[in-house]
Amino acid sequence: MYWLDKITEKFSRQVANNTSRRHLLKRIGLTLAGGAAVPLLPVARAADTGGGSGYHGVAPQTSDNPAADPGDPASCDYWRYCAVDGFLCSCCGGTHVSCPPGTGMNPMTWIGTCKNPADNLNYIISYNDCCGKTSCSRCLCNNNVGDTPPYRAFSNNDINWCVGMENSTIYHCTTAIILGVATETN
Amino acid sequence: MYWLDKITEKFSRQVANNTSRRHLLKRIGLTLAGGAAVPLLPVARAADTGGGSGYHGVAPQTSDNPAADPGDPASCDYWRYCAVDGFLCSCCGGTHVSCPPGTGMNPMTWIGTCKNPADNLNYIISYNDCCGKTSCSRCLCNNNVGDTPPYRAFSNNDINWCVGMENSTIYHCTTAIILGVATETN
Amino acid sequence: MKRAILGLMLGFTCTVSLAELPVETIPNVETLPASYPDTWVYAHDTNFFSLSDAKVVLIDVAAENRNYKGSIPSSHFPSFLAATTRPEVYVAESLYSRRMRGERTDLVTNYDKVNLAPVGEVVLPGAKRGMIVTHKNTLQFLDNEKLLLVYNFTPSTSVSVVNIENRAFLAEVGIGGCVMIYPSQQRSFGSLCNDNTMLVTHLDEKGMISKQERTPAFFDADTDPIFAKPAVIDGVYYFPSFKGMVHPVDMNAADPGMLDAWSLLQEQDRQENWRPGGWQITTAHEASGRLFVLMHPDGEDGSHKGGGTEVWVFDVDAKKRVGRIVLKEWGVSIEVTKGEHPYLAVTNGNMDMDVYSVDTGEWLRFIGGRAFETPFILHASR
Amino acid sequence: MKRAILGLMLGFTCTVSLAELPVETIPNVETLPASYPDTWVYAHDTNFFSLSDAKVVLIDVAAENRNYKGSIPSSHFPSFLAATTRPEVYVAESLYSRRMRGERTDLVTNYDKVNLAPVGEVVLPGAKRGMIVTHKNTLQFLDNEKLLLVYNFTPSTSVSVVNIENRAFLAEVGIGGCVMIYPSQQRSFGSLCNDNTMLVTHLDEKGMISKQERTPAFFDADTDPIFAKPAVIDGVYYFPSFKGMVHPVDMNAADPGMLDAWSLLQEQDRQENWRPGGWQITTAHEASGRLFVLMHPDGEDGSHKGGGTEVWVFDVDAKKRVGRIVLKEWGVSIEVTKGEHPYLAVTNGNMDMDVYSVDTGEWLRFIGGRAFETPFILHASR
Repeated sequence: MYWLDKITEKFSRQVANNTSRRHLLKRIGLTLAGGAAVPLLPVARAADTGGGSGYHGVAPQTSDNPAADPGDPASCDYWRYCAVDGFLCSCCGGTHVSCPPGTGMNPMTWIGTCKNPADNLNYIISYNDCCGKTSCSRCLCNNNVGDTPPYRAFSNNDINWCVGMENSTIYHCTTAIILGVATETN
Repeated sequence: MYWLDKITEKFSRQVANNTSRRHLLKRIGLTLAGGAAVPLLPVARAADTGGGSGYHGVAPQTSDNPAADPGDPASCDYWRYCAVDGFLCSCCGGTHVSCPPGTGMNPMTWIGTCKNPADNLNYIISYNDCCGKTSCSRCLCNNNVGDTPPYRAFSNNDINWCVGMENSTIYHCTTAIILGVATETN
Repeated sequence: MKRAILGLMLGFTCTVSLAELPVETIPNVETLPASYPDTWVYAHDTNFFSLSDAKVVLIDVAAENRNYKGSIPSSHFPSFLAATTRPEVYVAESLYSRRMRGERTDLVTNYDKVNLAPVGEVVLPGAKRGMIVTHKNTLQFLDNEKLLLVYNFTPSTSVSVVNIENRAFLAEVGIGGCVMIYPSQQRSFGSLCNDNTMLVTHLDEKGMISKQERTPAFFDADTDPIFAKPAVIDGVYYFPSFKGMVHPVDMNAADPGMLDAWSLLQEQDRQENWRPGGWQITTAHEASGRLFVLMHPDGEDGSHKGGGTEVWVFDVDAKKRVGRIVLKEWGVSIEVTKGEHPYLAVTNGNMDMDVYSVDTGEWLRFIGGRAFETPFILHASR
Repeated sequence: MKRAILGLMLGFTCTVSLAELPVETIPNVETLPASYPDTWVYAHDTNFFSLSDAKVVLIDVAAENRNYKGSIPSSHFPSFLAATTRPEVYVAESLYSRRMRGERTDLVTNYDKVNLAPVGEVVLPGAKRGMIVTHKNTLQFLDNEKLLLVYNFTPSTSVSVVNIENRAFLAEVGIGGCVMIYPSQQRSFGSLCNDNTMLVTHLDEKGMISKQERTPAFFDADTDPIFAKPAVIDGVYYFPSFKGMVHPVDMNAADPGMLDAWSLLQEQDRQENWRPGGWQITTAHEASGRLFVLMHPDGEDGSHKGGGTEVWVFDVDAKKRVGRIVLKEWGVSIEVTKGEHPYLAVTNGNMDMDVYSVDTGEWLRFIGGRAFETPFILHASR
C-alpha cells in the first residue's frame, strides 16, 4: 500500500491523484524531462475510486480524437495530466485545451513532458492557467513528478501561474495543451 | 426515523442539529413564544454523532456556572441554542455570550425563547451576530422552531443580522445571550 | 491494465505508427450561445463557508457530461437574475474596499451570456442592499425587463430602481416595512407585509412611485404563514403556506387579484402531516400549468426549512395533485426546466445536484464533485 | 435522557428553586493577551477552494478545549508573519477593487494581538507581490523587526522593503531571479538561485542595497534539489534536500557561512528509501537544538510534496537522529512549539490538525470541525 492512496474523508471526492499512472510511467521506463511540470497543491490525494472520472459527480469525457488522444480529460488519469496541478478546466466549463467562458488564459506557464499511450510519443504539455474568476474547486488533480523548488520557477507549480495577467491574477483552473513532440528521451 | 437525522457525507462533521432536543422540548410541553428565533441556513443537518460536542474535532465546553446553566456551549444541543442559526461563536474564539476578538457584535438581532433545564424557566435569548471577519465555518448549528418568513423580520434569521453594522456587515458567527426570563407560558 | 500492456508492447522498440497530435492554440477560451438551451440551470451557490466568495454556476442538467458550462463570481448574500429579452444576466452584490471592511460598494453588474464576462455595472447608493440567504425575489425586472429592482433592508425596507438598459440608477422607493419584490405584468410590484397584506407599488416611467396601496389581508401569519417564495404560472403567483395551503395571487393586471386559497393536501396527507419544506420549495412548469412543491411527512413547528423527501406535482387549474416524485436523496431546493420534456433539478442534502425526469419521475444523474458548496437557489433558463 | 427526566420531574408544577440566570451584557467581544503563550500556533489557511478568502486561525494546541482563539482574514496566496518585539502580526495580501478584477492593491496590514484587529496598513506599489502556495519566506523581518520584507514575483523577482514601525514603503530591491527571503542576524538576507548559489543582499538603513553578492554553489538542483523551506536554529538555516541530505547555512553574520552537508538517513533508511516530503517539511525546537523533518518511505521522483508518515527528530550538533514520531494520520505540514515540553502540531491529510507531545511522541488531540480548509503553513508563537 502506498500512503498516498489513502482516501481521506474531506478530500476523497474532490482530489484525485495519478499514483497508478505514475507507477505505470515508471514501469514502462518513461524518463520525465528534467524541467517537467509539477503540482501546485500539497494536499491529500485520493486514489481513483474506480469507474467514471474518479471524481464523484463528474461524468467522463473524451477528447475530440479518442483513438489518437485516448483517456478521460475529466480524470486525473488522463495522459496529458502527468504533471498538472490544480482544478481541471475540463470540469469547469472549459476543456483540457480551453478556458471556461469569461476567464483569461495565461500564455506564461510551466511545462511538462507526458507520454501519449496511443502513439508512445512524449509530448511537451503546457499547463496554462485560466484566470479571473474564483477557484473552480472541481477536479483538483495533483501529480508531482519532476517538480523543482521555486528557484527553478518554470518547473515549479506552487507558483500562481496567473502571474502577469493584466485583468486579473485570480486563479480559476488549469489546462493541458500540446506544444509539440519532445525529443526522444528513451 | 426522522429524515433530518440523515447524516450526509458533505456536512456530517460540519453541521449539527438539535432534533433530539426539539423533540424533548415538545415532550415536556414547552410552548415556544410566537416570535421565537430561527435558523439562517436551510442545509443538511446531521444527527449528533454522540460524545463530545457533536462536531468532530471540537472539544466540549461548559458555561461559567454548569449547575445553573448546564450543557455544552460548543454543541448544537446546548439549551440556549433552541433557535440559533449559523456558526457557534463558542467554536470560533468567542463564547456563547461573546464575540471572537476583532469582530463586532451587532446589538440588532432576532430573539428566541428557550427553556433552561436546570431551573425550568423560559429565557429570552438574543442571537447577536458577530461581524467583520469571514465565515467562521465551524459548528454550523441550525434549529428552525418558531421561524417566520422575512415579512416578520425579527423572528426570521434568513436575514444577515450583521445589517446596520458600521464597520462591516460580513457575517462571522452567532452568540446566544440572556436578555431576561420570559413571562410564564405554561 | 490495458494501457499498461499497450505501453509494454509498444515499449522502447516501437516506431510512430499514428500521426502526431497537432500543436494546439494558446490562448483558447470557450464561449456560449447567446440564447441558452431550456435544459440549462443557474445554480446560485451562496457559499455559506466563504460568504464573500459566492458564485453562480451554469449547469446543463440534460447532458451526459460536460454539465458545468461556466461560472460567475458574486459576493456576500448576492442576488442573481437572467434576462430573457437580451443576452445578459445580472448580479447584485456588496463589496468592501478592504474585503472584510473599509468602504462598502453595492452594485449590479451586467454579464453577457456569450462570454460570462462583465460588460457594465451600476453602483447603488446608500449601502442599503438587503442581505439574506438567497431569495429570487430580491432582484426582479419590471416594464419588459427595462427596469431592474433591487431589494433593500437596513432594516427599513425599500427598493432601488435601475434603468438596466442604459445602466442608470433611477430612484429608491420605500415599501413601508414590507419585503421582497413580486412584479406584475404591468409597471407595478407587490411586497409581503407583516399584517398579512400585500403592498402594491406602482411606478412611473422614471421609476418614481405613482401609487401605493395595500390589498386586504389574504393569509394569517399567526396560524399559518405563507412562504415568501412563490412559483409563477401565467402571471399568477402561488404562495404555499407552512401547513400546506396555497394562496394564488393574480399579478397580470397592475392591481393584484387575490384568488381562493386551496389545499395541497388530501385527507391521508393530513393524517401523515405532510407539509412543504426546504429552501426553494416551489417551482412551476408554465406551459402545462403544473406547480411543484417539495414536501415532507411528520411536519411540525420548525420543519418548514428542513427539506423534503418528495416533490408533489399539482395541476393549478384543477387544483389537484397529479404526481408524486420520490427523491433519491432528500431535497433542499427544487427547480423545473421548461420545454416539452422538463427536468427536475434538486439541490440535495449533500449540496450536490440530482436530476430527475418530470415525465417519468426517474432519477437520471447527479452533478457534484465540489461544483458548489451551498447552492440554495436554482434558476432554470427561461 | 437525564435532562428529559429532569424536565418531566420539574414539569409544570415546580416553582423556581434556583436563582435566575442574570441578564448578560451586549455587546461583548473577547480580547487576547498582548503576549501569547508558547502553545499557540497560527494556522495559515490558504483556502484553496476559495483562494480569495484565506485566513489565519490562531489555535491553542495545548488546551483541552476552546482551542480556536480567533482568526484574521487574508486574501489570495497571502503571507503572514508575527512580531516578537511588539504585539503585532502582519498579513501581506492582494485585493481587486471588484474582488476578481478591477484595480489591484497589494498591501501589508498590521493587526494588534490583543484585538486581532487592523491597526494600520502599508500599500505596496507596482502590483508585484509574489503569489505562491503559502511559504514562510515570502514575508520576513530584518534589522530587529524594524524592516519588513515582502517577496515579489512578476516573474522577475524582487523584494519590497517596508519600515513597519512607521508604516512606510521604503524601496524595491531586485534579487536577480533568485527567490525567497532568508534573513541574517544582520541587515542582510539570502535568496536561493537557479545556479545552486545563495544571493546575499545587504541593505542600508533606508532599505537600499549596499552590497549584493553570490555564495559559491552549495547544492545541486539537477541531482538533489534542496527544499526552499528551511528550519532555523541559532541563526543557522537547515535546508533538507529531496533525497535526505541537510545543507546548513550559518546566517548569523552578514555574510552566510556554508556548513558541511550531512545526511538525515542511516543505511537502513536508505534501503527503505526514506525521504523528506510534504508541504511544511521542517520545523525546529531551538532551545534543545532539535530539527524535525516530515519523512516518508519508498520515496521517488514527485513524492517530495506528498506528505509523510513519520516525523524524525535530529540533534543538529550531533548530526544524528534522536527520535521518530509515528503519525496517527499522515502529515502534510509540521510545526513544533517552543517551551520545555513542546508540542508537535501537524496538518494532516484531512486538512485537520493533530497534536502530539514531543516528549513522548504520543498523539494528544485533533482540532478540526471545519476550522480550516487547507492550512498549509503553521507558525508557532515565538
